[in-house]
Amino acid sequence: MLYSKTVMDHFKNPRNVGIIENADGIGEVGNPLCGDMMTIYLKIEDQKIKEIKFQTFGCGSAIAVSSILTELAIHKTIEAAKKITNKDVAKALEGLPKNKLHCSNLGADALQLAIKDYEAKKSGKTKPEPRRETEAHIPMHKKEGQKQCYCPYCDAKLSKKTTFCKACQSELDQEH
Amino acid sequence: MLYSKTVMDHFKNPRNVGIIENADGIGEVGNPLCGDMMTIYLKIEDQKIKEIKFQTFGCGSAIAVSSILTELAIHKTIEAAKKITNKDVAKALEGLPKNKLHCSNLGADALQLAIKDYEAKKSGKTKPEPRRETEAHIPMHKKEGQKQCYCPYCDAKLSKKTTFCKACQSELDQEH
Amino acid sequence: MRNLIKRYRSKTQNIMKKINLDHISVNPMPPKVQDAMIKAIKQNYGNPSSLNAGGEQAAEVLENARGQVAKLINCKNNKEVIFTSGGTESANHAIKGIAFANAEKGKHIVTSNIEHSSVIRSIKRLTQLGYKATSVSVDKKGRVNPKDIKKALTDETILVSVMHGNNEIGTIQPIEEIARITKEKKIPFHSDAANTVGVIPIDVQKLGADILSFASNPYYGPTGVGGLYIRRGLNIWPMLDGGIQEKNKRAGTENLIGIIGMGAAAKLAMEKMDKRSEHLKNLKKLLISELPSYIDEYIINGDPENSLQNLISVSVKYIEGESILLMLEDAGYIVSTRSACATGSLRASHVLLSIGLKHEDAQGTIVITPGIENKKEDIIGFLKALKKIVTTLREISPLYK
Amino acid sequence: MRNLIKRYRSKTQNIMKKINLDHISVNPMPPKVQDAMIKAIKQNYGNPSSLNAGGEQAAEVLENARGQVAKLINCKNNKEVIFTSGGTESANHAIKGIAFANAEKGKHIVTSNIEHSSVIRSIKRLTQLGYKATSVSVDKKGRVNPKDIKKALTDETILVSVMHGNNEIGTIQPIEEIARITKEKKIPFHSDAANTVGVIPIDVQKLGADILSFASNPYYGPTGVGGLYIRRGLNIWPMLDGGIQEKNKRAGTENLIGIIGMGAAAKLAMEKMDKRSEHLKNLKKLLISELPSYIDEYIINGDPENSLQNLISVSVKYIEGESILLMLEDAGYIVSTRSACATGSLRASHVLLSIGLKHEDAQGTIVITPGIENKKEDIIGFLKALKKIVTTLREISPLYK
Ligand SMILES: Cc1ncc(COP(=O)(O)O)c(C=O)c1O
Ligand SMILES: Cc1ncc(COP(=O)(O)O)c(C=O)c1O
Ligand code: FES
Ligand code: FES
Repeated sequence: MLYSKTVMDHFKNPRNVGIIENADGIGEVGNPLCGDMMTIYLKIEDQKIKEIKFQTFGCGSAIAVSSILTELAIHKTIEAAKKITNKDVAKALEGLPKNKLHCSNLGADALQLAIKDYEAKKSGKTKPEPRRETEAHIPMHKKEGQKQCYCPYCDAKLSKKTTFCKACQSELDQEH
Repeated sequence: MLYSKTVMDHFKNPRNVGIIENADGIGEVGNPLCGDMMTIYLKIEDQKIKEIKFQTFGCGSAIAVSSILTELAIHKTIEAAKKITNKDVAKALEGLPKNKLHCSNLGADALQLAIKDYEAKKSGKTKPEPRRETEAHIPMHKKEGQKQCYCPYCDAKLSKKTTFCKACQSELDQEH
Repeated sequence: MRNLIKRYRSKTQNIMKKINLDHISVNPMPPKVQDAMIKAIKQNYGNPSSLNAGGEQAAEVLENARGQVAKLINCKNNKEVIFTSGGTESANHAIKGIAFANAEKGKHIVTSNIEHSSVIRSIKRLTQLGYKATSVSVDKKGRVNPKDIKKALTDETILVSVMHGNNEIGTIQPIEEIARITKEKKIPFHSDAANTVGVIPIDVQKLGADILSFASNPYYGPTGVGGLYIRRGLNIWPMLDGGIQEKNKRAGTENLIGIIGMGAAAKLAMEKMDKRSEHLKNLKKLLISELPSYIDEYIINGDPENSLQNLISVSVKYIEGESILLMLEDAGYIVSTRSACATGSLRASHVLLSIGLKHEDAQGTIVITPGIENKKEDIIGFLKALKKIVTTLREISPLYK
Repeated sequence: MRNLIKRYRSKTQNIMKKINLDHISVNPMPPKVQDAMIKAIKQNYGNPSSLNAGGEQAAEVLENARGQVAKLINCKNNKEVIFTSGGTESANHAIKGIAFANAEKGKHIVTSNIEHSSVIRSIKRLTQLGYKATSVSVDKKGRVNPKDIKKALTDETILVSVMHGNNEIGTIQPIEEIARITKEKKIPFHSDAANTVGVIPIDVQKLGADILSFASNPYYGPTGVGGLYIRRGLNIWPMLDGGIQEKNKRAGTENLIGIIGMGAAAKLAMEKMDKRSEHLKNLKKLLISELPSYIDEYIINGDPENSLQNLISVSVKYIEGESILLMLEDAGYIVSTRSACATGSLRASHVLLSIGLKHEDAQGTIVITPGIENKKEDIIGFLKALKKIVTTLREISPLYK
């Protein structure tokens, strides 16, 4: 799989790597299957993201996603940062390979969790559970409005409820 | 399939081609499956083959078999000619490809039939029926003493009674 | 066996000097195809599935070849084309893949009497696994009547397989009409197009078959490489399970060198199709119109209207094909024969019997397949040689006069 | 997908200058193999099945290649070797062919947890057709215990399939001991020897498996060509039905150019096996002995005693394989990884999980497969690059300290 120049740039020279001690918000996501783990640390001032850092265990794309995410988020207001989606991340990276798109969800999810953590802390609530299963793994064939599902691996027609493609023998319970 | 020099010589310059008018013995054999047809004409004098001619519709090997057969038989006594087998024919031709060995049976059979025809005529009996099914087509796996049969096409183990190789899907009722 | 027998053909005999009129057995690769393959060999490409730069480059040339092949059949979506190890694998894959994938719906297959052995024996194989098959007959020209296909369909039918251009008599089948029927009944339709893809213009949209099997050699690519057009969404299992190559439809590290050759040949075939066609049509016309001046008592098999331009099947009465073939080779001309004697099995050709040929006539059948490098002189020279040989062999034959 | 993304790698970047330590993905063909194939291309051989002189010549080179391959596995009867389109076809053919042919006897298959996907998915495919499979586990070194195979056998067992050399961790299985068991029980035994044939000395008599699948590329032949050793009399169906090529065991016009390459590579592998082995063993020893001087906290996977000499699997803790691989490539070194992230499926390697690796550790696995052209400097250079990269990535990792 091939990455864009931007992905490679952020992968090789990741911005904002590290930990913020006494962070105002921490978001931690992980996918037990592929093994990605990402932690986002926030420092908030005046409802704005003053500082953001990350630590990532994962593929080149996951690292690049983390890095660009921090650049997208920094200096934004909380409200603006809440609107950052996986699509924004992927777009900022000039695209991601299809089977790597979920790495962008990971980044967006981690950021949103960190913001929630900040808001929870502020309002005295308990910190949200780290999420181990991200939206990346909601089967795509559950998409609304889609009439006919095709196997993402081999293009065979699928019934909506199946979790196994009998043609190419792929499990469909994840990432498709 | 490749023929020996001798086969090609006899195929290209067949000896004793033709018909003997008022022959003393005529032997005609044919195989309805591969379509070979061979007719042997004999002129007998003093219990010896004075003249022998053939006509053949068939492959290169069938023509060469006919030709060499006439050379093997000519001038022989009836008793000696009766002993000419398919093996003698194949040997005289310096070998035949495995799937062409049955063409040599054809020649030997035609000669024997012609001799029988001569003997029958002499003793006033009716002429034997032309044979349409030659010994070539007795399945080889019926050979005595052979413990395990293998498919002649694909080497799979066969039970003795089968007429179909389930492995390579070949019919075994003929020429094997 | 070959080693056991003293060779008739001396090693010094130059086989290159023979006139090849047997292109159906193998087409020689033109320089452009050779060069593409030689370049590929020297390049030592990476593995298209690898994540590194060498793999990327390999994937690129692989996809380039796929595009060239897709174009040849006017397929707009390159993903609908996969590479295989030849026409045989393609046909096996199509037939068995559809049969297995649709077993729940039924186990009945409809085919024709004149298919290639890769189709016949794939279907025969399935009958060993509980499938049933109906084989429709053809007319004297070797054409399937689409109405017969329609009649043969049952509620259990899960596959129709009818070839495009026949390899023994050249007859081209009414695929479009059959496709109209199968589409209406929603039954997958496979056509073995090994003899037409790259040879005559093909448009998979117009043709209408759901799955098309083909090979690279018929259009002057390497042997042992083929392709399958699989319409998107077709319910089919792979033949080869394993890695995720070919979009999960055909596992195994790719024969990249062969595929590059197939792609180059496809490109060339696109460019030259009209010119090649015209040339071959002329040679065929010449042969057929001149034949009566050289021999008598023969049959030209197939359909004069719907026929491959590069194949002429002639049954010469009273003599046998292998003999003709051997004598022709001796005279410097290579053809092939459909005589039973020449095959291992000694059975008469099912195609020739299907079009109603008598057994003896089937035995005398030679198949002449001129190629793009043949000239008019080759045809005339062939006819002259044939004339002599027919006379000689008829003299030996008990069937003649 | 590849086309949609702007390429990071500039076209001018010379990929040849990179040090290739990923020979498991594809081995480059040495000049002698290349030359044999180029010669074959220029020759435009006939069809080995044709009755003419061109066909005879083609059949001769085909049989010559078969002899070369048979010799490589010390098979005395060339007819026991057939050519296929690669390791995947060979494994599919072996497994499905035996399963179908012996269905009347039973439908149970015994295999191991660490097989290649071509074996796993062939067996999985059969389970869709009513077959049952038992997969035995391996020890921490990745070895199958023959006793476990014995225990798994039932009266219904019609096939045992255990690979020879593993492609992820290099462990070599006790095939001879397993063969003793299957022979006693008269159960056909298939071994996927794609990584060992041509790489280490193989004697099919001694090894004892009834059917052996292999490919040409692992011993520096072309990709997309493979072979099957089928012991005489083994009850097996072909995969590809059709013509009578390969002694009726594998239909389809032969990929003669590829086969000639495979033969040439086999000849070369025979001649050079000792030299190659020694060289690769030295490189492996160097890498393993030097590794601790460069990085810490890693696991070397596999069995130190029974292992492929050309494969080293290292799991680097706290970091992920694809990242390592990308950075290594940037530093000029090509390796492969078994991290889930790098594969389409995002599943952790079944082999690494089978030997008891934790998920995070499996994620950090790189597979280093030196080739005959690598030098000691390549290994040292790789280690230096690795050291830097491990430090960088661990800095980013939330798992490290
Ligand atoms: C009609 C037809 N189908 C299939 C094939 C098989 O192709 P291949 O020999 O490339 O496997 C052929 C080859 O002669 C053919 O003529
Ligand atoms: C153990 C094993 N078996 C089978 C194969 C499949 O071989 P091919 O890719 O040639 O089809 C491979 C290839 O990587 C392998 O390593
Ligand atoms: S005459 Fe038919 S095979 Fe010899
Ligand atoms: S981090 Fe696992 S695929 Fe991206």
